[in-house]
Amino acid sequence: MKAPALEVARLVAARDLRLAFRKPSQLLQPLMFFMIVATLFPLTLTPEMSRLRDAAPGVLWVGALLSSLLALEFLFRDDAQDGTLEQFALSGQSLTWMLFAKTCVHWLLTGLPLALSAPIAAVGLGVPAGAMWSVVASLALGGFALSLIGAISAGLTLGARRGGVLLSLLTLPLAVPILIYGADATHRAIVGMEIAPPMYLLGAITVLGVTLAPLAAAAAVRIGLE
Amino acid sequence: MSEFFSMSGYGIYLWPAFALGIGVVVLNLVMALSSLSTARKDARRRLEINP
Amino acid sequence: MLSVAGLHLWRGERHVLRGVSFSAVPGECVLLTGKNGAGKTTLLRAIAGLLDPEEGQVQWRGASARSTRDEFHSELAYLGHEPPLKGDLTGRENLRFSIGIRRAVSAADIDAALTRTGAREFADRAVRTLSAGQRRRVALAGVLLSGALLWLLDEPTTNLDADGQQLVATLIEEQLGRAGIVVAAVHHPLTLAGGKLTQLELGAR
Amino acid sequence: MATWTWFHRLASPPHVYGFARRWTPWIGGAAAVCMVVALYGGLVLAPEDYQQKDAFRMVYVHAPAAWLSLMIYTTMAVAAAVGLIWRMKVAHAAAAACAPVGAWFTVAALGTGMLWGKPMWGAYWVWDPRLTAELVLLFLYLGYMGLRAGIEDPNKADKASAMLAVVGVINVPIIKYSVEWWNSLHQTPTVMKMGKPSMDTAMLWPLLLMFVAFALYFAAVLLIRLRAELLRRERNASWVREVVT
Repeated sequence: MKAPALEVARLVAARDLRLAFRKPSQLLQPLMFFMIVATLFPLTLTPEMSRLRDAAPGVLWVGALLSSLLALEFLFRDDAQDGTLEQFALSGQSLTWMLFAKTCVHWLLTGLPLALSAPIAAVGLGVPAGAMWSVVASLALGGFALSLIGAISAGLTLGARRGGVLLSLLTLPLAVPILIYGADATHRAIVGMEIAPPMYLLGAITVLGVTLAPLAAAAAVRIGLE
Repeated sequence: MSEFFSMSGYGIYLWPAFALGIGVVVLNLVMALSSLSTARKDARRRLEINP
Repeated sequence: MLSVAGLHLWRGERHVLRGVSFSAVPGECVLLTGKNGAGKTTLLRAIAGLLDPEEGQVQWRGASARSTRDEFHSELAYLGHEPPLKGDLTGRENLRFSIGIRRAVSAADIDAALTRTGAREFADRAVRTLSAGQRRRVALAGVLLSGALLWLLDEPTTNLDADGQQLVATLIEEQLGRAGIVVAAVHHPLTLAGGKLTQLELGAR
Repeated sequence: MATWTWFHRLASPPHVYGFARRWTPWIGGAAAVCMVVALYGGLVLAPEDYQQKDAFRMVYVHAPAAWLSLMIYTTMAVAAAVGLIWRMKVAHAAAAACAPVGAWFTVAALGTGMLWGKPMWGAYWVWDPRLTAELVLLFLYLGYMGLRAGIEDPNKADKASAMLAVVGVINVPIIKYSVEWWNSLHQTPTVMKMGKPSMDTAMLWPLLLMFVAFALYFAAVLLIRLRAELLRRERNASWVREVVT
């Protein structure tokens, strides 16, 4: 009688995708934020390409992190406010599984587009054309890990009044390893070195995130809904 | 005695470091005791409100 | 079937639930009454498992509701103050999702339930364009569709016009007829034709 | 049977309160004695380090503070996990008691690390992997206390911050490893390994004694703060009356 897990995941994904495309502006905002942040650096640091190239990994990754934090705040908050998140918790289905589906869709709507549009900003930072695909790959993988860890803090800050800043304060320390490996992968891509080592480590963190983060996010949401 | 305080020239770093360390030790003791006394005061007030 | 034993719960400083105990058998409706802040909503949320009581236990089919949570939830329909609907989706889309994650449901079932609660004509408009009463009717269709044995309703008649309130009464009667159980928080007592009706006054000092 | 009653008694606030009140003075006293003796041993008795001369004596305050900052975070996470799994209010109270002390000792570790770094490396702040990891640990503490302050309902605050502490403690080793890895990438030539200078016994026993002193000190402060947290969480229970009036 109970709906099978894959069906549940499909429904959750279909719902969130439909909701997102009914209000596309919310999708574009994180991307615009990322572009603006990336253009601030040539204005403030230096227009001189070679120095910008050194700063490029940091700019791309900190920009990506901050814009994904912006999007994360509304991962659960909207559903919590209109009572639908409660129905998730009361559906008799695994809340962990549903929140994992929700987090993946969130990445599809924010992390992935960001990674795919990063080359636009990267060109402005002197990143050679050959390195573009590696930059996109590192940002996409890192973005997924960020969404997973961010989902935990999004759940934890459900109970707090103003989640925004608190969400970043909780997520940033946990995101340090992702930033370190991600930025190094981007740096190696730029200087044409082999990007495998940091990407493997980033992959390891993502796998750890996939297994543990949804469990923690579900527990955090149940606490937040009290 | 002053030779002891100079700490072969590193005194200007060493003594502030120890001052900071002992300072944090003392500060946390004081904060803990004050948190206990406010908690006792609140508990006493709560007891009066609804015995 | 449903038994609540010695439930104690604090909300911040206030001792809201002071050892609440009651039980309900199939075909029984328990009406929770009491002034605002007496703990009606808190009790419903504690029964549903959204709130963990500090003392006492909720039992469903003889087992603790907490330990058999998923089975318990698959037999439970909880309708809180706010109808749980996404504003940007239509009533039909909302139901297809909220019931779909519980069990397979066909468009015809959804249509029938919407008709039953008089929500069919506005079922294809975005929920945010509906009035509070209309939203309540869509949510009631959801409760009907869930096929749950236990209904936990928090002031189900709010924002409903006269025949809306009558609709709620008949839906509850039908649920009791199906050997279901209903626990409803109400402001003014509901008159029910059939079924066993008990009342639980909360917050009496 | 004995172990179960011990665990059961650990869970009852009045019993823990009584234990804390009785033992705090003794543990505090022992900590003070150890600290004084260790200070004397470290500052006066221990010979100079051939390389760093007397500057190495800063190890006697920096190392215990850094060690304590991490030990407190782990203790907090264990208490949080016990609180979540067995739903024990005492455990949540202990976790709440740990946080501010841990944060302050992280600050102390950073401060003393910088003061030691100036003579050794020529600058107050150098992105040494240990100092960097300590800084991230401080942000973990601040995040924990920020979350606890952001949620009004004490019960929900306990559970949410406990969850964060558990997630945090899983990340601490990962953060440490990634910072070490990052440091090995950008091996800045100026960074001289601020490793513990090879210590003969005269240098070593004061350090070990200082570790013991700091641990005892933390136990005493924890018990004091625990009593405060228990009173805050206790719902006008009978035992509070005779303890407070």
